[in-house]
Amino acid sequence: MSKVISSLAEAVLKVRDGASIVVGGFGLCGIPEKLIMQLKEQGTTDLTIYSNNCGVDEWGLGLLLENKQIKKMVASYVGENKVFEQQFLSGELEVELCPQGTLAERLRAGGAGIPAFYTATGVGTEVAQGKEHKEFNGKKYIMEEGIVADFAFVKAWKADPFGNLVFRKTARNFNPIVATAGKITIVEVEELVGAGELDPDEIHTAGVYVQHVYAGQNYEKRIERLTTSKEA
Amino acid sequence: MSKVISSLAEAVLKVRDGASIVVGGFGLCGIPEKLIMQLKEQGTTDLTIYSNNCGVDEWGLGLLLENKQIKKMVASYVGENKVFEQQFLSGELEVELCPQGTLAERLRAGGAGIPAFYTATGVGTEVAQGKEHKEFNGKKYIMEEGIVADFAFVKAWKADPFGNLVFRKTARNFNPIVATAGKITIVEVEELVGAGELDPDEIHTAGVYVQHVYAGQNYEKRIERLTTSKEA
Amino acid sequence: MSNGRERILQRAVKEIEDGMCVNLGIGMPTLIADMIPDEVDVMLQSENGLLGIGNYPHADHVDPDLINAGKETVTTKTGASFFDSAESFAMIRGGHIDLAILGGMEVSETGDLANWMIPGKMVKGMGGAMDLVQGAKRIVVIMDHVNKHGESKVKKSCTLPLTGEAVVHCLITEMAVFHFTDHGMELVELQEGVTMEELKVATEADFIVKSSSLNV
Amino acid sequence: MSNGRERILQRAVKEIEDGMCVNLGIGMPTLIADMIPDEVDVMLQSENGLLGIGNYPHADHVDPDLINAGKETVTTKTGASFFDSAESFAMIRGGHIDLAILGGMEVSETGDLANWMIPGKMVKGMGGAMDLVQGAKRIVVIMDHVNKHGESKVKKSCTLPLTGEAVVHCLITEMAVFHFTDHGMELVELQEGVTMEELKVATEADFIVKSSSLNV
Repeated sequence: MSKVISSLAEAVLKVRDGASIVVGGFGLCGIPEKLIMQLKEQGTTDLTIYSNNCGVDEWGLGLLLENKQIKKMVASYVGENKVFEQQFLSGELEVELCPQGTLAERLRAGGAGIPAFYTATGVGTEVAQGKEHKEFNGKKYIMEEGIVADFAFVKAWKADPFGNLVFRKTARNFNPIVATAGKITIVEVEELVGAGELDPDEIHTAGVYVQHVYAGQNYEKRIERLTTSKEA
Repeated sequence: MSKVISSLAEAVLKVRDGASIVVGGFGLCGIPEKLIMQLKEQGTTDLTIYSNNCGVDEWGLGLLLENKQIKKMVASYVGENKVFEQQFLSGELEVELCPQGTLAERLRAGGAGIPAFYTATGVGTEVAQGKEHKEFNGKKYIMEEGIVADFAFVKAWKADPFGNLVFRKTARNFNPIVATAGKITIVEVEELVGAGELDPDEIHTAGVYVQHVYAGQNYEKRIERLTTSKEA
Repeated sequence: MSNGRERILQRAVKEIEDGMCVNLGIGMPTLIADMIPDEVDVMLQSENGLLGIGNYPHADHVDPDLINAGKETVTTKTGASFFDSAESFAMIRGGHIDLAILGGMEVSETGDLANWMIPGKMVKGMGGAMDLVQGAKRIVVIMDHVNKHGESKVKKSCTLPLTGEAVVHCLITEMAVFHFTDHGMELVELQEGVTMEELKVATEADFIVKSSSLNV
Repeated sequence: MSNGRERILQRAVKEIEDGMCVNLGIGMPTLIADMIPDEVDVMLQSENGLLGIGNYPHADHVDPDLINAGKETVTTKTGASFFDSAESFAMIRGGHIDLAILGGMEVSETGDLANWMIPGKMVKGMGGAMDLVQGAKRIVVIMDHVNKHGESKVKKSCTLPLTGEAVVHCLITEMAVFHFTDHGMELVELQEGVTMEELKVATEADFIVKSSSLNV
């Protein structure tokens, strides 16, 4: 019952033109860098991507932008990318901006079988336009819908052969909820451990959500804003 | 900034007649036994309790039933308790049965600022009566509302002085979501550890949800259905 | 165990395939766990927050913090994980559990299930049953074909309060196995020694017989 | 740092009380972290999944897996915890964060905030700002009182697209501090050396002055 695959090529081959993909990561932290590169190599186009950000020029999801593989991007913040700006202004790229908490909750809802929920986030703003409004206890809320995509691309720190996952520090971010929101969830990890090596109490994502696990090597983990202090 | 209290009396004293309390535990597993006993001793009445079960005769929430402290019970399964049956049939006790997953999600929603969500659970059953129905992708759903209570009673395994919590095995159950759904959350634990002793990646509940932490002693942890096997 | 019950369980265990995540309901379905062949590798889910239920513990290894949804003490198998109740039902309601096998009081020919409440009797509650029938990918119900008065529990429409509407995919009784399709309720197997005549007498519901699929 | 900016930050840090959980927005608010006195013990939240942000790391201890919401490398302080983004915003949207200090482009006299988008310029996105203004218990906005053309950013009503409607509790500029109450926008402090006349000229919004609460 092992979910381990020795190459990403076969798993990513299932992603066809026009597919939707939810992608983990925040900025460049905890992004599935090998999966993105494999998808770039494969050249699949007309993709709809749900991810908090869209990488930077020449790294992360920016690679797919540059390669003109993305048709529509749903994200909360996309300010780090010149290619993005060009494609957006030229109308090549469709963009849906979604508040970060709403995006996170929509992914969690999709994975949990909840078609829609109410939130105060966005009330009275452009985000609320065309959305159903409802009052609870005298306060206004809008309805937001769950997200389920064809595929989920996830980066974890460790996995076992059952697909149980452990994340590391803030590289966790969107990854655990993204893992629940894909019909097929492909996970890349830094370390593959043996069956029984993860304490059942410390597992962040249960293997039930995961279809394929791949052990990547030589992670680049680029840093967007290196900020240091002279004090220790 | 330590949240540790040396006795439960003062914290539980804030619970007044008519208060609502969300209580962790599944059956008798992972119930806040010290908090329940303190509340029994205090004798507070007219309580509305949200908990998956209502204990058994003479243990857990059954103690509060016996003492006639509970006015209304919201639970998914209450089949283990004769006192419950008597009070329910006599009309002394108001009961709202809620599917287990809906109860869990309502608690999570309440803690997460979500006033309501849609679920397929209960559609076409008594549970759906009087609830708003809505279709998504051709499937029927009903609207369920989030729960926020005056107090949350939680049992964890370990806590640090910041109120960060770690749970053990299936004693986790409703406890982490209950912790988010109380305006004042009081936690009892088996082991209090020093600041910095919990790995930030292994914490199940962040201290932000917790107001008071108490280290209990001599946990009884009664077993409802002792089931053993001769094979090892 | 009665002969009929044994027959139901033996048939039900065949629904479990290698690699599945399965939720077994409280009561009779829980007994299936011990019957799963060693070569069929499955993860059993317990809605109180465990994926990967193991055997019952040896008396020396009982842990009050480790129970199943029936509140019985259990163990974990290799690869198990614990999670909270919201996550457990996210898993169930989000369609991530391949199969749930549940007990039934009545099943209707349209796949309605009643299994939680008998009017006039003390209500115990639906627990996680209403969530499971809506969430798991496949719902198999196992129950006796008739009640103790000899009345059919396989009904035209349920008389007891429902657990879910049109949710059953497969019904297994000591007499037969039915699938619920867009065309209606379909007989797919007669249990050994049961005749079509006997089945028709014992079944209130209308059902289709596709002889091609039936090993009579 | 300009004198005005310094004044804003010095005043903003006073909003932070011992024991609070606080979210500091990207940009100017992030600078407040370093100004919190040692005796004020707070937990800083970062919406990418960290409660308990520490100092910036020494160059030898940079960890690409440990960043704040501004994507800067950081460290953790004792008592920190990590969680996923849904949990992070459950914390924010569920009202569990005591205080959020955010930058602003415009604030209206009814407490509307615009801080994410300038029409005609490239849209970058709202990130977590719309969630924070609706979720945190108290919203403090810090911004320059006027823009580079000398026009008031404290408006009768916002001209830029809103981040939230009637969400601001407190506005701190280099000229003054305002609270937003049921009675309207109330001046509670003039910054040192600013006269009421100067403030009125620089402020498009109507505001109330309760002399009793004002240290002029």
